Amino acid sequence: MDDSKFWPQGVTRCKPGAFIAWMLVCLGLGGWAMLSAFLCIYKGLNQTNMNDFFAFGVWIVVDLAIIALGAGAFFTGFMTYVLRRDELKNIINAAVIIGFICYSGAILMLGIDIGQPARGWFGFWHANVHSMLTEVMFCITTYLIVLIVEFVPLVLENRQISKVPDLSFFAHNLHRIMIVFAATGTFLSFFHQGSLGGMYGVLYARPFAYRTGIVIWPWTFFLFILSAIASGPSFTTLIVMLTEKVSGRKLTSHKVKMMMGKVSAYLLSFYLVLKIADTLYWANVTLPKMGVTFGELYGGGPYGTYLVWMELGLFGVLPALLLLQRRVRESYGLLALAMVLNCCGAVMNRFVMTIQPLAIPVLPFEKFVGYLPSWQEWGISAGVIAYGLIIFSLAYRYLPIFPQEVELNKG
Amino acid sequence: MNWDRRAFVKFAVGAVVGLHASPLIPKLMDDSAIWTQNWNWVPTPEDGALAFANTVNPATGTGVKVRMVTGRLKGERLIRVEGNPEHPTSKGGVLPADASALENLYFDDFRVKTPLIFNKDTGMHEAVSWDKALEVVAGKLAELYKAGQAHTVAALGTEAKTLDGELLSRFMAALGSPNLSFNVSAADTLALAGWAMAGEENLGFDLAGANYVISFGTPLLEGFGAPVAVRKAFAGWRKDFKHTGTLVQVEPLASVTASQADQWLGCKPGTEAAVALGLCQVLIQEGLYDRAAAGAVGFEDGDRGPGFKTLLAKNYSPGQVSQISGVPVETLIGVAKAFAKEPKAVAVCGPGGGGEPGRLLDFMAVLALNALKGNFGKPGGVVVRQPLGLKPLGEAINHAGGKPRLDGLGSAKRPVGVADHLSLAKAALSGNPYKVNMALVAGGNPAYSAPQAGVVRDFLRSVPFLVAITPYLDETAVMAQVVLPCGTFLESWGDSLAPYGGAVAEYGLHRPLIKAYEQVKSQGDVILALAAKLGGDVAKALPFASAEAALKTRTAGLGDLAKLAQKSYHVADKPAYGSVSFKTPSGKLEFFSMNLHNLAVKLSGEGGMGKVLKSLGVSAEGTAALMPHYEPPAALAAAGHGRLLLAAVPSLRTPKGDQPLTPYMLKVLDGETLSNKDELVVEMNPQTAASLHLAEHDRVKVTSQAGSSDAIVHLFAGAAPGMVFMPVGLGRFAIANAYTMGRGGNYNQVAEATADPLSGLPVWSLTPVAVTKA
Amino acid sequence: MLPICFEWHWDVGHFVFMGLFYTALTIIGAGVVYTFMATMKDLCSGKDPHEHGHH
Amino acid sequence: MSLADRYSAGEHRFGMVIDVDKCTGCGACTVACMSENNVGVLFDETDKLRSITWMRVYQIDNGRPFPETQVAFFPRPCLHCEGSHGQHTPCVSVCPATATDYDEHTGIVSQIPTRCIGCRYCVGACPYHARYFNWFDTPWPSGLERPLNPAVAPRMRGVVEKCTFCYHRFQRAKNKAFLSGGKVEEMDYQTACTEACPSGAITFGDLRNPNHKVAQLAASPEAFRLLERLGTNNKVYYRTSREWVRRKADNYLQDEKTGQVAASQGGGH
Repeated sequence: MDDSKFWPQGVTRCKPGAFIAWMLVCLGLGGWAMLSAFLCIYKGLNQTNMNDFFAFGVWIVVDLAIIALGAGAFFTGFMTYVLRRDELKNIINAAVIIGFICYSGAILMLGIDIGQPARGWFGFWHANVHSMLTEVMFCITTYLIVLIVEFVPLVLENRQISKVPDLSFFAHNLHRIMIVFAATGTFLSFFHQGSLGGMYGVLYARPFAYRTGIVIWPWTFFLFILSAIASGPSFTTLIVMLTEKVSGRKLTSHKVKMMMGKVSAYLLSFYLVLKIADTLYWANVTLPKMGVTFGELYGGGPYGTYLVWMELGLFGVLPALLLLQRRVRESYGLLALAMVLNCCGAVMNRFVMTIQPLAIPVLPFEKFVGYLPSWQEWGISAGVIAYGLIIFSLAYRYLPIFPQEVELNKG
Repeated sequence: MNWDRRAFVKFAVGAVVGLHASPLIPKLMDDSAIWTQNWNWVPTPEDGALAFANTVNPATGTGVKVRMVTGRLKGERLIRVEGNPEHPTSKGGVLPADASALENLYFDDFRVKTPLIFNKDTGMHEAVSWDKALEVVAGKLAELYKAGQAHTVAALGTEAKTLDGELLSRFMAALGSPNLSFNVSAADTLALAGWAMAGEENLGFDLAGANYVISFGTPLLEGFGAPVAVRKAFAGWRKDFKHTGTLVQVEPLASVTASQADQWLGCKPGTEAAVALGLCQVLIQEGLYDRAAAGAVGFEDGDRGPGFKTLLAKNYSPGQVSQISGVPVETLIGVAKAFAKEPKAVAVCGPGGGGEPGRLLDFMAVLALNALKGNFGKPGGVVVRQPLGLKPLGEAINHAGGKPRLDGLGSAKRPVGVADHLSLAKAALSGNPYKVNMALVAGGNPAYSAPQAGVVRDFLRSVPFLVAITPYLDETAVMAQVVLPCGTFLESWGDSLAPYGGAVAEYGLHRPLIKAYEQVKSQGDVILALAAKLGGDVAKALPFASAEAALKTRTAGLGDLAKLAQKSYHVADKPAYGSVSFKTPSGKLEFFSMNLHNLAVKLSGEGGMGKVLKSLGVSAEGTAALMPHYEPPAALAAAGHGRLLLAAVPSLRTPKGDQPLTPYMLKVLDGETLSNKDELVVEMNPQTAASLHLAEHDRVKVTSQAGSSDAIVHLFAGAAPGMVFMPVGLGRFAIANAYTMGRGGNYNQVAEATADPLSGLPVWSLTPVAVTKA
Repeated sequence: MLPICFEWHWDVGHFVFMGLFYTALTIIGAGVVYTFMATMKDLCSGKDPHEHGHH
Repeated sequence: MSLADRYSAGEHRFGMVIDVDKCTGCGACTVACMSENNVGVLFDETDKLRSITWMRVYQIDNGRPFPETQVAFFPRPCLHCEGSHGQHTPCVSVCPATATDYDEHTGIVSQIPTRCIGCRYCVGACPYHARYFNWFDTPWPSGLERPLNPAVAPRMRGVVEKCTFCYHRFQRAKNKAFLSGGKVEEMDYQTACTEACPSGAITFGDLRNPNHKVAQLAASPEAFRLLERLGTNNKVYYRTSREWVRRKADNYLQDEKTGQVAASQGGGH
């Protein structure tokens, strides 16, 4: 079996056997996810360990995390097409695919997470425009359309598909007006990243989540945007680096990666300044008005203050300081490390904002309860990762997503 | 036209545009919206015309309204049990047991729907016709009767004085068996205490009229008399945020009553009577008692020996009582003074937490306190309830006199009191003087609810032929050779009498409101059908065509039965206030009970009275023995040395006695009662637990001489040290259903019953137990 | 989502929210339609699809 | 601020006053509510994190040693919050599908289970845990479907439900009033729990109507609300004369005095 005629022009890929074996591993994870999804839909959400205290569980954490990390797509697109940073064209394709994976994956997950999947469209039809979640639903779906539109020309550029003149023209024409889509996507993405943060910030009866803000937007609205665009480019770069390590081929020049790192560095630093200011204001002004202290909120069970040090220190200030230094960015390994820390920070922030507000009881006479996801919840979460691996592996194998690849691997 | 690529694209674009212009997409969305609401396993209750009917729940004494709906397809069904706002004592309130009564009615898993006969070969009960079932039961009775063994038939009823109880009593008397027992309750003890001190068995406490109430160890707000009526009185003391009544609770647990009380005297277990006597002594030493009480028999010293006043001063000074009970001296003095100062004040005694009848001497101590307060017949005091004027069911035919009772009631062994299941079971198990060949359980579930249920269950299992007349396939019914289905109160004729402690004459009537199961009959009808089948004197003693006809005779003095049944209750307007004419031998109130004294004399002759009283469990000597005094409960002596005292946690969230635990009631239990799906939770003081090296949620085994139960520990600072508190009403193992079966353990299984001094009634409020890590 | 739904109010919230939503949809839709038209035009003009090269 | 002024304009503002010093925690309100609203029973009801109890009775204690221990009960229906400015209920404002709404006429927070998509955002938004998700298909074993109340539809799995102040009773009362040409009187519309309570601990009525008892009682200085400081501005008042009970009803900093702290700006944006 030889699939080399489908490979992008002028590159080599691993043997079909190895690729199939890899796909089987991913499909195995996918099978676990399918079984979990079947149980959750057939038997209901009692298959999870969520309950009325933990109305949101690991799925929402994963959802929020991948949407944050997928923000590389819109922000790289924004920089490439709107700000005209042409060198980023070398990584924009990968960013778009990762974005597509993250957003479509998140929507698939949400389809299982809601108790009545067949009614998912009620959120559009009977939209409550005052809900941050409505905004998220509208923007994510619309942005997914944008991502599909951005993804389609990449698919059409496959060596065999592009032989069909209609499709080739279509892809070319889409590319020509990509700035329109990139700009729309930026607008949509910007808002829903914010709205995801807003979702928690508006919970004014949940002291852990509640934040003051401006007009209708709580501070988390802006913080979520910032942390997403700070970590998104890092994540995109990390995936590219990972692909390089796995395939043993150079895919983008280090300059591109350094640029992504620099973008992350500045955004992360800006984010941290605001986040720390927000945390201080929240702990010293917002909380006391509600009769709650910072210590109480970080005092229960496994949710201690170490979480703050980890989120803001180890996964915040440290990667920011690292990325800000040119020497670090120049080193492949250190850059990767700093980016990993940066992404962990985003994931951790989403975890803390999702699980902890629910874990900390608000009524003084209620008790703290714990939550550990069930295997079905892990299954679906793993499935989304498997889904991402499959899509990205296929895309890497068959689509010309790295313009520099041929040149960098000459000789 | 050429079908080329361009045509195809045009066609595809046209199709997409066309589809969007058509109503297909909105239609599909609409359909899917409707489809998401069609979950065919979610039932759709059928609507129909609404109607209401009054009735009284005999298990709770609550006057209720039943809401019913008449549907076109599924027919008439009852949909709710609500309070009846017109009912004079329950005034629209309900209990969980009332509000979930329809689950007892309708839950198929609970019910016996047809007569059943046990098939030895298959080990299962099989449905048979009424004719067949009655033939088998009557045949067995006739066989024993003919063999001169009628006295070896025992019957276990629920309440003696209801219609069902009367019918059963007449049946057994005419058949010729003296072995009939009923559930015992605090009403029996109060009747005895009233008889001993006031010659009056029909006493009540005017809670609604009082504004200072001291409750001695009673679960006043958790199952006292008709619980709704009691709480309506309580609500009166807290009306519109205004505090018009004071409640003082004496008991060893921070129970609901103790917490809602204005003052809680956390005493040592079993010492409530000592506290009552201590208060008596304070009233006397402070000169705050009713001077009329001084004229009562036995108050002052006399020929027979020292009087009540002297004994109080000698044994129950505040210091001594504080020593006994652990209640501080100042508290005792403060409460006594407040009690004396309040014009409408009453002290109440009542059942223990597990529904036990209470201790006669404790009740007498509380009556003595009321006597010193001088509140007999006064508003907010102890009142004599008006007689109901129920008519007897005709001339009694008694063939039971020939043989001695198994439980020895009426003999020197047990001169006073009433028959109870446990004494019957113990005697029958011993086979002395004869064995029981057949037992008839009517309406109740003694294998679960009787004190020391294990003994009663052993007895019923040992009986060669057991018949259960019951609505439920419960712990008793599963052992029976024949099960005869009778209705719940919603589907049958029956009545209920004034609840314990109530201040007014009260009578409740229930009638069939629905025929939920074709074959189910009123319990009275089953007894009557059995009598008719037997014929002879038994049929003559029960000459009624139906339970309804018997009720008609019984309630002739209360007006037209149909009208009474519609209304469902007869309640006197207000308590019978006014001076009480004591029906004691002396015609006066008696601190020294002449009734008891005469009885003791009769049994022994003057000289040996001390010995007789000793054998009845009274340790006090001289005149004190027949006066209100404090006898430490037997369990206290056995406690200590690593053994704890077991007591019940009363709750209205579990049903009383014979009723099944409904799914709704199970649902309202919190984690301090039942945990981890099916584990019973017992409460202990943290210090006590620590001394046994037990921590929160440890699994333990609570073992007494009577039995044991697994449980998990919950630490509760409000529990008295040295004790362990267990919820009641759980541990059902017979009714096979997914909700209540096997949840928790049965308190009655662990609690050990002892004979109360003088009354001989079983009491099981305190049991020495070992609590060990499981 | 549409003014025919009963929860629709003619208020600022709906104007802003739905306005932006439909604007975005319109832009995306217009972009896609434009691409289709341009493709049709390119096809009709008989250009060589590969002369643009790749990006 | 006077009682009526706490809430936005509207014909009625239905609410409750629960006297904690009267409540004996018997659970009659819970059972009456379940039988009125067709709330089912799961096979394991000890798992209170998934059990549906529109009216839940919380037991609290003062934590003092024997014999100074006291327990008390907080019966907790849905509190029908309004928020600091009209209709800014924590849950209503977040529902994406308008499956829950704040009724401008009655102040009742409605719930439309057939509209609910089951995202549970509202469950997370409610600090009182008054909202319940149907994790399971409610079992109605043979016979137990017979006493279902036709006025309330049983819910399906995967949707959120909660106390509606027996809204169907209000509709019935309105119909009755319409037919007889009168108005809905105080006693025409009472919730199932209010009726059932044997201690009379619950008073229900229109907080806006000064003739209604609930309005008089809610104006008492001893009346307070759960988590009042968060600014949920709800319509279920409690009352106690015991300081420790009142302190358990809200969060306080150590140096703050019970009941003397203003509501924060919460919900004010």
